[in-house]
Amino acid sequence: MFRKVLVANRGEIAVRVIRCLREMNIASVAVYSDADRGALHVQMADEAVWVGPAPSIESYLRIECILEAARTTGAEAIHPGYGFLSENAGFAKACAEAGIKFIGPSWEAIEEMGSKTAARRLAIRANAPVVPGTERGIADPEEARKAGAQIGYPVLLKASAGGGGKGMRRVDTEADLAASMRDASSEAERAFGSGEVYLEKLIERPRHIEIQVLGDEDGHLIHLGERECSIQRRHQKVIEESPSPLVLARPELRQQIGEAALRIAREAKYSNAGTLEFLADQHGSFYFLEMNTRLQVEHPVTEWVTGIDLVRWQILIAAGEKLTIQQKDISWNGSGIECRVYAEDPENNFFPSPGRIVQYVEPSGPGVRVDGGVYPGWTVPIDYDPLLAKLSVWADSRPAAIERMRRAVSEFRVLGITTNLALFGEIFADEAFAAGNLDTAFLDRFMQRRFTGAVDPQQLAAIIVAAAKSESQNPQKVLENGSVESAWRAVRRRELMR
Amino acid sequence: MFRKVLVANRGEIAVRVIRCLREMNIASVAVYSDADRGALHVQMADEAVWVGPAPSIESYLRIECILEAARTTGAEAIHPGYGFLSENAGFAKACAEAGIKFIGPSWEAIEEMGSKTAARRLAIRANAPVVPGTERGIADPEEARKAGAQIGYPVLLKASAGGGGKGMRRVDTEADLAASMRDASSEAERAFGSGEVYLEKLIERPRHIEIQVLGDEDGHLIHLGERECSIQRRHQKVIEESPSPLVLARPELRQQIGEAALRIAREAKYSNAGTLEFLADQHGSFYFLEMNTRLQVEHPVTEWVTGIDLVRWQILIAAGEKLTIQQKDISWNGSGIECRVYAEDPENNFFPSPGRIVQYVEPSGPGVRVDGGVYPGWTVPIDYDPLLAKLSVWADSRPAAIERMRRAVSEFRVLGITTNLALFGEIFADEAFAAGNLDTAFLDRFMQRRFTGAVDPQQLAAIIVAAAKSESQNPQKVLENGSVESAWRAVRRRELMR
Amino acid sequence: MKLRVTVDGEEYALELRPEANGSQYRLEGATSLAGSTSIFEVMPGVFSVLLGTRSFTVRIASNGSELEVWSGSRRHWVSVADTRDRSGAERKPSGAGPVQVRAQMPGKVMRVLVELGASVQAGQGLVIVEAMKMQNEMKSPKDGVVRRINVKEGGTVGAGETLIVVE
Amino acid sequence: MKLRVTVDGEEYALELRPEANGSQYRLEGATSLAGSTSIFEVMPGVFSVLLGTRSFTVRIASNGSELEVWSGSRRHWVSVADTRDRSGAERKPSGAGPVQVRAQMPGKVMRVLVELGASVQAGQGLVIVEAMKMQNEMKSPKDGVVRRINVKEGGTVGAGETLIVVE
Repeated sequence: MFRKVLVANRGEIAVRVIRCLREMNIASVAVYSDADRGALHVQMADEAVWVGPAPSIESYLRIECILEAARTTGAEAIHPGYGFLSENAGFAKACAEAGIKFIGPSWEAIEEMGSKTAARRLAIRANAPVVPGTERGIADPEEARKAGAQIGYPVLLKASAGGGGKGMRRVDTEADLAASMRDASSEAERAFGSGEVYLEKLIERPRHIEIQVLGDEDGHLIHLGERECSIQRRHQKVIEESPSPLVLARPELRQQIGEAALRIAREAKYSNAGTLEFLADQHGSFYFLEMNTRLQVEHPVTEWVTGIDLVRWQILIAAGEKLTIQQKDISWNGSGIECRVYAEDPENNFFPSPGRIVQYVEPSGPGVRVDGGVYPGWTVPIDYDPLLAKLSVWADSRPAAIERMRRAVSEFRVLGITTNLALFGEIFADEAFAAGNLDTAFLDRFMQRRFTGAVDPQQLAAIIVAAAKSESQNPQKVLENGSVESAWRAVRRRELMR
Repeated sequence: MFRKVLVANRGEIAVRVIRCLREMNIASVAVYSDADRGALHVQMADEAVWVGPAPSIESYLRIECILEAARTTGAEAIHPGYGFLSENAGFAKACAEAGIKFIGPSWEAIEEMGSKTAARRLAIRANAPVVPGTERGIADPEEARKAGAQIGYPVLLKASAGGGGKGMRRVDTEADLAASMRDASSEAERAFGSGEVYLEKLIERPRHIEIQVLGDEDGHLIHLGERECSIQRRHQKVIEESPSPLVLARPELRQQIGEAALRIAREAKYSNAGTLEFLADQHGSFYFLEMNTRLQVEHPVTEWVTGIDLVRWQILIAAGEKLTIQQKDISWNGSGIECRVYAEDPENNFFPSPGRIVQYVEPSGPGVRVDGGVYPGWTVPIDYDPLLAKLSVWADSRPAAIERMRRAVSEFRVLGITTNLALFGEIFADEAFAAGNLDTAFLDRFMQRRFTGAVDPQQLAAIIVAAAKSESQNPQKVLENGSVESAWRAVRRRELMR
Repeated sequence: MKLRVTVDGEEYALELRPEANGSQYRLEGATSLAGSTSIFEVMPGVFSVLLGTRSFTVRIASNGSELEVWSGSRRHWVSVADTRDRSGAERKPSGAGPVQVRAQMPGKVMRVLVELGASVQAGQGLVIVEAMKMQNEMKSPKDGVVRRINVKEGGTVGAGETLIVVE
Repeated sequence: MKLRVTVDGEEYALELRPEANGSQYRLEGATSLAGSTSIFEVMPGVFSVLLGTRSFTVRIASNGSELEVWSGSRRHWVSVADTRDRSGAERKPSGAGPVQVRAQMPGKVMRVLVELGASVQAGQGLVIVEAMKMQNEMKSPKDGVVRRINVKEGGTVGAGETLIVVE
């Protein structure tokens, strides 16, 4: 087993991996940028190495600095977390060349699955369903018309080079095809420098369902069931759960999607932890989308329902141990749900809200887990992802898990910066969410329809008397420029001016 | 189902019950004394009623005040937690008479099991093993000699009226019996006003093993396996776990003790949650000791390994629901361990350390649960039990759970008051604890033998530079009386004197 | 103690009278209520409020001239004024005079879209601020002239900091 | 910065020299070490210390005249003095003069066992303090006479408060 492992990441995922290393009695090495000297992962690791200025391109993404940190401290392996260098085949290769074990799949698997088109071809070879569409870019409207007729409308035009919705157009009838193709292509040209587009079947009200796989380096691969991640904003997941409500309604789906995922992973000669993302329609048809060749943010919900520690297995497998769990040993128990607590303001288009955390109290109690990366007094830097913590719960049924989540969200106290916790309070009280009728546009619709009714008069009175008490302690003063500040702040200002 | 429930307790157990009520969408009513206006349970409940001054005899123990609080707020049931009124048959009876449901067994069962001698007779009727001994007080040395010969040495003399070790004597040979009986009797006379003593077989290196039972009001009773609670100080549990290491070594014991426990509970017509305490010797012989007719402090370890929410079932059963779980549905998965985080100083004979909590950060992450009753800024009152929080973990094996506990303990940050967390850090790193060779004197021996080796020179250097930094921010001044205080404190003092 | 408290634009008159174990309160406005209350600051900015027996937790952060108040899962904007001093209430921001355009969140100034002295229209973009890979365009609140630019491209700004003054 | 630091009775000489990204430190005493260090107060009383690459968390509470310092699972008693000022070091508590008997923990005074002016012996019980149902007998640190009694039965005391002075 490794004696020392470097964690090439920051925030909650670095803390998650360091916690696991501590439980395995493996020394941990953190890396940090100028913005992160006081970060939680630096405090929790056994060692910490500075790797550069705040911008990640100058620190967490600098392959040579990370490898140098590993060499300096004598780390034998590197856990990349997610994001940053985790899906960078060049980094995985550089680790191998430096004689440092990369905790993840082979760099060849990362490279192959990193190309959407290569991954799609591989899935077709593995006899897994993919979204029907043209395998490659289409040259002219005539070719598009033929393909559209074959796939069936509605279809989606997508940029070959792209992502994030740029160069994407929904086309409902053949009549609209040529004009939409012109628009999509020129948008793609501007955004990515290439106007190439392709056609894909449009899945109506799609659900995002993914399969966790785990395999050792001798080719023994198992799947740990699905997670549904249909609650998204800006194409980013905010709530994930296992089992998927779709699987609860159609239990045979788990095995069907799981086996398709395993076929793909085997074809890719995949080892370590990985996730195969699928789109499913409301009738249970599913299509392979892409593979994430790393630990997933939402891995805790799978850990809750299977009882398996994914990070521990990642490390064991990278150290050459055999995966001793067989597929038949896996059972799924109860329901796990996670929500991502972001420093952002849902009332202001989810705009990030970094800054100093004045008060911070995590919920706990039965069935509650928090994977956090912050602490009271910490200033969330403006340079990185706004994820503060992942709150996850388990209960013996989905309705009980939702109630538990509502309870836990109400206990989570973050002061000083704005978070999306209040929005979670609303979602977990929502009937449509409880009914499990999810799709990837759920949250957009929710933001439109949510109704914040009248405030309970007593709650209003509580707000008023508390505000009065607060202001009587710190009475405000009107300043010369017409703005207002509290008296104590004015006093402090005067003291500073002496 | 109840619409509103009053929680007749404080601290972590009140918080635990309020969390459960919130998850069940039942309104919660807290009660509080003068010392607890700012307590966490008051903040978390939907309503809160003042019940008297700080001393519990004038507040939490006043039956009429508690019932009045329930009537005022319209609570339909009362959850007593543990301690305080939880095993007071008179209170349970008063609730029944007031038409308020007491969440627990019948007052008759509380009364019968509340008497150690009656409980022992009941256990004998139920054909459960009890510690061999005289059924009642012994009148003279001759009777004692006969009994001693029958039971076999070593024996234990115990006060009939007593507890807490007062009036207790170990007797190794018949020759010592008469003198020891005189001593024990006069000590009992002084302590309890009655000199009556009885004889019991002395179990060498006894282990404390208890069985959780759960039954509905129609007589359907199941057991949820054992907890081992052998790690004690001053006859109070500090670490509990399930499975017991003894059961891990002898798996047949769980069913044997579990069935003995069920026979006793059935004989007592017991309903709701209860715990039957046994002593076991190192060979697996076990003897019924007493029954706790309430929720146990250490219930989380059973919840971890069985996945069953005991508090939820307590409430469902009290509301008249049937226990839908059968004995065969219960399975035990992995290992759960709990430690009780007390405000006390292990270096000073475990003397309590109440006071203001300046910093408080609970551990979390995979497999970690904290049932806490405090928050940063809270002043732990001098009037009640020093239990701050219960830290519990789960992992798939006992060794992994111990490692996880070590990790979680190292993350738990309490500043401002002294706690026993550091001691837990040592115990969970101890080889004898890991080997599972436990008995109720384990901790006393541990306190004798623990060796705090030399400090790592780098850690020492870290301490020194941090202290230097801290003091350079707040330089100390030598006062006229020869003592030293930091400059900022001196400044504040001068300001107060103006 | 008599105060005027404005919550999300609604004004209330509050009277608080201390008593042995808390206070009596009387609230008049869109909602009128009275009763006993106990207010306890459990940590800086966090208040445990009992109204009769009902228990509420209210979190208060000062945010510029108003209080940002959270209770339950809702945010409210609250201001408090002594009834003897009505000066604060009259100083509502109006269309006339200089208006400060402030950063809503901390971030890095990516682009300044206007120059000093330029005429701008309401809704016109003035500055682009980036935080955590997201960009936010700060817009002019009214038609006017750029009187002051406090930031430069590449610099960082704090929440509430004045970026530009439009008059 | 040059300081004398005493840890659990052992004295060390510490030199700290600020540098661009932290400090250089030199430690002499029972243990001698030198290298680079970075000290960051992550929250009041909690310090993240890097020594070279090694990361330590040190928690510091002031407790009377000494610092109570926690690192790992161990508690240490630390005092810091400027090397230019040796006065503090000479003032070790000695057998002569008045000695203050302080409460180790907050609690309630259950019994005062001595009277003003009484002669007491070292180890004799002076006051019984109770907290959380446990009683603690505060003993006289030396032979002497009770010069002052600051408490009365039924009253409460805070940690570190002087209960009695024996001279």
